Amino acid sequence: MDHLLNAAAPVAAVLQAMLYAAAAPLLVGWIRKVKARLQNRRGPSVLQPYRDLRKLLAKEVRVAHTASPLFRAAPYIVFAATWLAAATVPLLAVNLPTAALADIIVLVGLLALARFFLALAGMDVGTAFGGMGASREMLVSALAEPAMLMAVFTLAMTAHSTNLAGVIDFQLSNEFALRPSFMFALGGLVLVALAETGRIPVDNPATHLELTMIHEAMLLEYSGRHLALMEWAAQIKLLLYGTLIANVFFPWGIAQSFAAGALGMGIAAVAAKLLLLGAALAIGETVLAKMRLFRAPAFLNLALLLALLGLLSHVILEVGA
Amino acid sequence: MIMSAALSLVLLAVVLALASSAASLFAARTPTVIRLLAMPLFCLAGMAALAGGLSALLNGDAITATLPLGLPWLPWRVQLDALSGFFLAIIGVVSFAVGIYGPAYVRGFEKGRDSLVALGGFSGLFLAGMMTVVLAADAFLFMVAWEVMSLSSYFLVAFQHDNAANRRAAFLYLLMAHVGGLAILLGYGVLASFGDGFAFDAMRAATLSPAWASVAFALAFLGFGMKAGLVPLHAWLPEAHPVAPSHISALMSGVMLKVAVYGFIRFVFDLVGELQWQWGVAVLAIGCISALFGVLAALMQRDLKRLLAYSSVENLGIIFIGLGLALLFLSTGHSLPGVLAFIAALYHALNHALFKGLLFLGAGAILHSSHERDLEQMGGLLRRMPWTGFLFLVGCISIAALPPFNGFVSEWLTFQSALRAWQFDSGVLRSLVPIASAVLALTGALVAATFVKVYGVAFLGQARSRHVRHARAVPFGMRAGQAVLAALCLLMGVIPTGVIGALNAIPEQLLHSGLPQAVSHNWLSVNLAASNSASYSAPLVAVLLALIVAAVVWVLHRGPVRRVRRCDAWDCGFAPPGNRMQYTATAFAQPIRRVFAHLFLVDEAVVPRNDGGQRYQLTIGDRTWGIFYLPVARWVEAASRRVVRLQSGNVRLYLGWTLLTLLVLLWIIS
Amino acid sequence: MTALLITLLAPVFGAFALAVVRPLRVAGWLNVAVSSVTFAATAVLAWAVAATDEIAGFSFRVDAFNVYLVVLTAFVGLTTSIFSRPYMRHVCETGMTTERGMRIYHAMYQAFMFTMLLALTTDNLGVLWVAVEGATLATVLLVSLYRTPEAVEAAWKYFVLCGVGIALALFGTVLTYFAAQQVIADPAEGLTWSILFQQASALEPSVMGLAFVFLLVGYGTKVGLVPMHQWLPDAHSEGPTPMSAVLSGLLLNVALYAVVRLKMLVDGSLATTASPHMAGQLLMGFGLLSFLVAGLFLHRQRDIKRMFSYSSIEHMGLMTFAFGLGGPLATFGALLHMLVHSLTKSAIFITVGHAAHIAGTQTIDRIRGLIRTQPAVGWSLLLGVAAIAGFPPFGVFTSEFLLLTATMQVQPWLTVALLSGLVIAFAGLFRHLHPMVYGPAPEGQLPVAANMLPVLLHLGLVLWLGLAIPSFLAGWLDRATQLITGVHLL
Amino acid sequence: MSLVSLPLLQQFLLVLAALVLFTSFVLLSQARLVSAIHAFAWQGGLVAAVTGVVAVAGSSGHLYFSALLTLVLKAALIPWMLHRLIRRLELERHVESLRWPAIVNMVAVILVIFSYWLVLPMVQQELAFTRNIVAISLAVVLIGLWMMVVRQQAVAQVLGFMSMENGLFLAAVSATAGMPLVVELGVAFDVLVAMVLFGVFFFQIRQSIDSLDVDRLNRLTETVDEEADLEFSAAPRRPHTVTARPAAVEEAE
Repeated sequence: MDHLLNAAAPVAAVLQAMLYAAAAPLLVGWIRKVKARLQNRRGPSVLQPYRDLRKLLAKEVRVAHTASPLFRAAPYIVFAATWLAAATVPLLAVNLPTAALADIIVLVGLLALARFFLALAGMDVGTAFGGMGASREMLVSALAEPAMLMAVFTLAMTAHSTNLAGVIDFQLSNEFALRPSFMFALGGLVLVALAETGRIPVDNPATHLELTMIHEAMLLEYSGRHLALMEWAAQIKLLLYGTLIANVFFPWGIAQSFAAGALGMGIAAVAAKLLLLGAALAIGETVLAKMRLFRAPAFLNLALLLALLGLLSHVILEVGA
Repeated sequence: MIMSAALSLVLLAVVLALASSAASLFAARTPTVIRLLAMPLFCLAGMAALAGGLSALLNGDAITATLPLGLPWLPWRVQLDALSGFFLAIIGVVSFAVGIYGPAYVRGFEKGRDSLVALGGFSGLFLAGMMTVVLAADAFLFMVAWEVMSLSSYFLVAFQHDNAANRRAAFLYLLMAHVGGLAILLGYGVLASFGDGFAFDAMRAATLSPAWASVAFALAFLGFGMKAGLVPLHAWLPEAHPVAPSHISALMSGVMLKVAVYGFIRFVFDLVGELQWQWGVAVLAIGCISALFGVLAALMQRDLKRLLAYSSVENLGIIFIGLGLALLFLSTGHSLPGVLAFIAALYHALNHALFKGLLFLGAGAILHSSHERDLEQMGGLLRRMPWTGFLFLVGCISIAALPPFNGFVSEWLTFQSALRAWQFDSGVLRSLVPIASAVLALTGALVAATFVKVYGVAFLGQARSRHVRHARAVPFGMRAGQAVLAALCLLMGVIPTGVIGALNAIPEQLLHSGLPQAVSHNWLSVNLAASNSASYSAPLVAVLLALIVAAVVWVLHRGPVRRVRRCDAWDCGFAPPGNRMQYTATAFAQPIRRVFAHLFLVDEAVVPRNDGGQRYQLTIGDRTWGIFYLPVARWVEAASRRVVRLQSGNVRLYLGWTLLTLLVLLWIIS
Repeated sequence: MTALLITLLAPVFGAFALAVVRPLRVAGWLNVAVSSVTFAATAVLAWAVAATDEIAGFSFRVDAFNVYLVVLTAFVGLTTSIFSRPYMRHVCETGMTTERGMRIYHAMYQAFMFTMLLALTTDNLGVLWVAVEGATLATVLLVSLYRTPEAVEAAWKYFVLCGVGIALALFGTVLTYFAAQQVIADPAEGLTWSILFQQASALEPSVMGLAFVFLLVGYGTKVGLVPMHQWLPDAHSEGPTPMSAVLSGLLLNVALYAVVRLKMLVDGSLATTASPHMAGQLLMGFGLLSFLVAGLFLHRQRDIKRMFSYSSIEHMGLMTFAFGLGGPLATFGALLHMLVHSLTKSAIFITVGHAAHIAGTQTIDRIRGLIRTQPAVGWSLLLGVAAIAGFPPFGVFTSEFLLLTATMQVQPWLTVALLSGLVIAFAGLFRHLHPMVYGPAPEGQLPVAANMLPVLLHLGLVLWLGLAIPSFLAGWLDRATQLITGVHLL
Repeated sequence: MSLVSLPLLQQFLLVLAALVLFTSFVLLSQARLVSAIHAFAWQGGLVAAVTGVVAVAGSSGHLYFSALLTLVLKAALIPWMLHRLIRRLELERHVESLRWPAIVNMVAVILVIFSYWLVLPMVQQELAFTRNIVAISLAVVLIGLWMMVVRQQAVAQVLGFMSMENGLFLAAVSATAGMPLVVELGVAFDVLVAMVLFGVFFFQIRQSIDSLDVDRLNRLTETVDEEADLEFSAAPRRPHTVTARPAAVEEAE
């Protein structure tokens, strides 16, 4: 087992990373499909995002005169940071060497790195919309980050570990218990995820209506492979959050060894969870409407409140847990 | 043996600094002496301090010596242990970089009317003072060095004194420094009156009653907090730091504040003795307030150097959050997390010295080449001064606590120690500490926003004024000075294990308990306790990031099209954007300003401009003035207005006073 | 002994000589020469005292307590005479005073020095009184030297207030003599301090208490203790600047010296009564009051010389407080403070004289941009004020450090008052100082011929004392401490 | 000690002391300068007489000398100088009426009582009979000071000062049978010089404010009240100006 682990672990880690990159567009496609159905449209194929990416990669890149080198470097950095962050979230199996690479605080840090360059790229060309998008993105993230960390700390303080693998291990090894703290933390994390991945009601991924966009406003000036990388990174981020919610709160089914069967089981489990989540998100996006920017703080304060409640209920109700 | 060599190195550094200030006395006749002699000496002093401090930090125990100066029964004692060695290293590295940066920068003043003698002389004195504070082993020498540091930095703040605002800033600074100094003096007085004498050893030996210990702690917290610019004692900082010459601002923000931190650590963790958890709560609360208030205030600024100064307030807040956590854990007997928080605070002190120094040097470079401090006038500097732009970006990433740079490591450590809160017995602390960490998280995100604003407005986009459009790259020396710090920012971020291992010597010497070897011996990644509980492998993260970027670039550039065509910006099809259409710094901060408006005295107005257009006027006021400072000033004014009635001018009344005094005294004694 | 005689006779000779010497240039140099002779003599005297613990005889007595004050007096006298030579010439050229006025000035300058040295060296309380009164008489004409209405008014107030005060001091002396007669056979020795000091415990407490009140109010008026201080700013601001320098630097010290000598007697006599520390408590009260009130006065000054005279009041209050506090640490600090304060303050007044010449006025609002016009003057003023405000590495910091920590040990709660006083005074000084030294200079403002040597000497000495106290001085101060408190510090 | 038990000489002494006290009351309330000077001369003479009597009683040598000194200085020389001065200042006709004479005198009486109360412990020691006179002399000193407070005429103030000196002489004589000779001489010399200087100042004051009313010497005072600017109180608020931009104010509806 040991030598197998040593041999198989890096392979599994790389494989999982590749899987992230590969599966990200699929999740987006699935969500769009469900949405279209809910809106009584047939909608594009589930594979449409792949086609878009290929088309963009093949197109010529146009860069504004006023753009600086940073504008062209940013997409690569954003993509790399997001991907690396995703690679540290157990998708199929726990105990991957990537666990030692980074814990959840580092994960947040990497996402912040990506966001930092995204915002800078938005401001680079010097258009009004770019700056607007960057400013709003930073507002949303500033309010989302504490909520996210509070939710995560609730888990960490329960599991005495900030390492995702550690948290999941803790969940699996202890027998199942109904934890109010986890309930609150889950709620908070979901809201944060909606905000961070630019979904309705905070942002609308489909809009190009100037004054309401956040994420898209920063990508306005991009084209070709740069745009492709940015979009791809966004899709990976969505998948990342989905996996986070799915595997950390409902870890059952995830592979604890690198036996082929276990891994296959893991794939099936996570796929099922993600499909459910995606459908839920689609439903939410159809019933909800985007809110004004200055209602977003209230939304995120709710997230923070939930996370805080989770923490306090852990301290008060589950002492010694 | 080696330690005594270290001590002599450090003393040599002090002497060199004094020599540099002495050398610049000749600048009155030959201005070039600053550039050619004083600054190099300054640089050498930094180097010596760095070397001595590092060797003291790396090989353990403390060595003391006695100088032939001071009071007859209280000669000046110096002591070099791991703690002072570490802070000497901080002082040394920043002043080394400043020494490289300086010559080219002061050249700009050679034509000016401000006396270079003052600049060079007091710079050297300033450096010597800071190093002596860190070395002092008795209260008297400590206070002398402390006040020398304050006084010389005051003269540097007042350097360009033609501007009334600078004069007021200098006055405010000196006044508050004086108050702080006196508070510290009293704190030592308390310790000295319990132990016999002013030597630190005697104070360590003393045993205080908890009440008096708390008094001493309060005085020290007041004094050092005032120097460290903790809210609400920060009022002088955003006034004084920006108006000094930029390389001095770098020293003040990067190093002098650390000297205050050193003093606090020395006083509280070393001298007072028994720690009390209430102190921890106080420090933690003040730290949180400072961090949050500082970053919000920074976000609202449009003057680059003011913004950096406020961000210093925020960073000192983070350091004190770490110290507060350390106090909490240590006083409740949890040594491991306590040491962890302590090390986190030290680490952040180092990091802040590096990136804040770097950023101030960058601001100085902008000032040097475009004579502009106002963000609203900048823009597009990245293409005009690419090196400075690149190095400044490094600084921004580091200060925004993004991996794989150094700022992230210290924040990560702080979080980790805060997450040990489940070890507390009291549920109150268990729930308070995570809230502090939430504040820390919010702060981190806001810092990122702040520096996106700074970098995006200053270096990206297009120039917003003519003189910025004609900015040129700065001379090599200035770039080199920044490059040193930038390189260190990356280094400190990539090899955290080594740094932590070195820092571990300090708590082992000071608190007699260190981190278990598990933390430091694994070169690849920082693991606390078990490997799967919390881990961060900085080198791997850095390498992987680089690899992925390289791979993606490689893949994509083998694709069908690799041409890039330049065109006008699209901007949703509007007319090609002009530089007036860009988002300004004020506009960028507007959403967050709306959310946190009630913390400040914000007044916005759209006033008509004389050329018919309209002008959006915004004033950000600091509430602490109205709450803490003005009442005192008014009270003094009123009191003095009453008192001067004594001097009525009528000699008969004067005689009446004499008679009255006489009669009253006679009455009293019989 | 001969050194002592020369010390006392040189100024007398100088006074008579300068009263008749007409040409101004000669008078100026002669003044310097006489002062330097005096200083040399005091140096020899100090050497002798350093060798033998003390010199006594002919009802003179030079011990550790007053020897350093003697040297200080002669030194400040010398440096001030060096400063006053070109300064008074400038004054005379501007026609503010006449050639006759100049003769009075020089003669009275030496007469003043004589009274100071006599008051310090004598062992007889009666002679001490005569000398201090003589100091008033010698300086009062100088205060009104310029004959402006303000000057005359200031002189009148100075004369009347100090005359009254000193008269009360005489009454106290009479009472002391009365008390002495009960214990000392020979009436001729009834006022000899050293003998009284040996017999102190036998002196009748009730009488001595009464006497001390009169002496305190009397000499306290000279020290400038609130509320008898009103003469001080007037006299300082209206007299010629060298006069202000020696008044602040010397006269106040001597008066305080007298108070302390008498306190030693009273303490001895009251030691066995119900309130043994009565004298000390009175001193603390007066000192603290003067300290705080003067600090508040600083905030509302319009005349630069008045401002610094209030700062003198403040520091005298601090020393009085410290002497009242008692204890070796505080006493040592106070003795040191007497030294550094008079050095620094006379240096400041000398600089202020130049500043007033540059601006052509003493009004603070019209003195601007000194550093730009004449950096030497501006920086000296800035550094001098920094020194007087108690910033290291200047010696004032050392003494204030000792005073504060001593207070912390004896009366912790009074330190709060001391701190607030220090801060208030500091703010008061610097808020006026800043616009004067910094900022752009008004156009047409030209540098003046200034001899900064005295200032450099004084500040240099203060700096030296801040960095290290020479062993012989430390020895003297320590023996003086032992004399006053009965306890060695070292 | 009962009065009758005293020898006649000492009873005479007490009478003289009482007269000294009376003269200082006269001085206090005397409106005309010339007669005030006469009263002062009488006081000096009485003090000299007291000194002489004590000398006879105690038969101590140098007291005779100091009695003579007092007589010459206080009874003759100083009054004469004052006369010359006011003649040259044309003040012979000058009349200065007190504001509230009754109150002033009452205060003086209270001062007398107060000083007696102070001196009691000394007196009770039953040492020499002259002790009681100390109370008188202290009263004279205080009344002299009080006179300087209430009289706003420079010459009158000098008279008060001089009568304080008289009180001091009286105290010296009565309490301690005279100070050492050198001190006596020094004091006398100082008083003389002081008188000369006072003379000089009369003319200087007259020259500067052409009057001798000390209440008009009120140039030097701090109470002139103009708003001192609080340099350190001005809160740092930079006006912070950018041109209004749609994007910035957009969402703020």
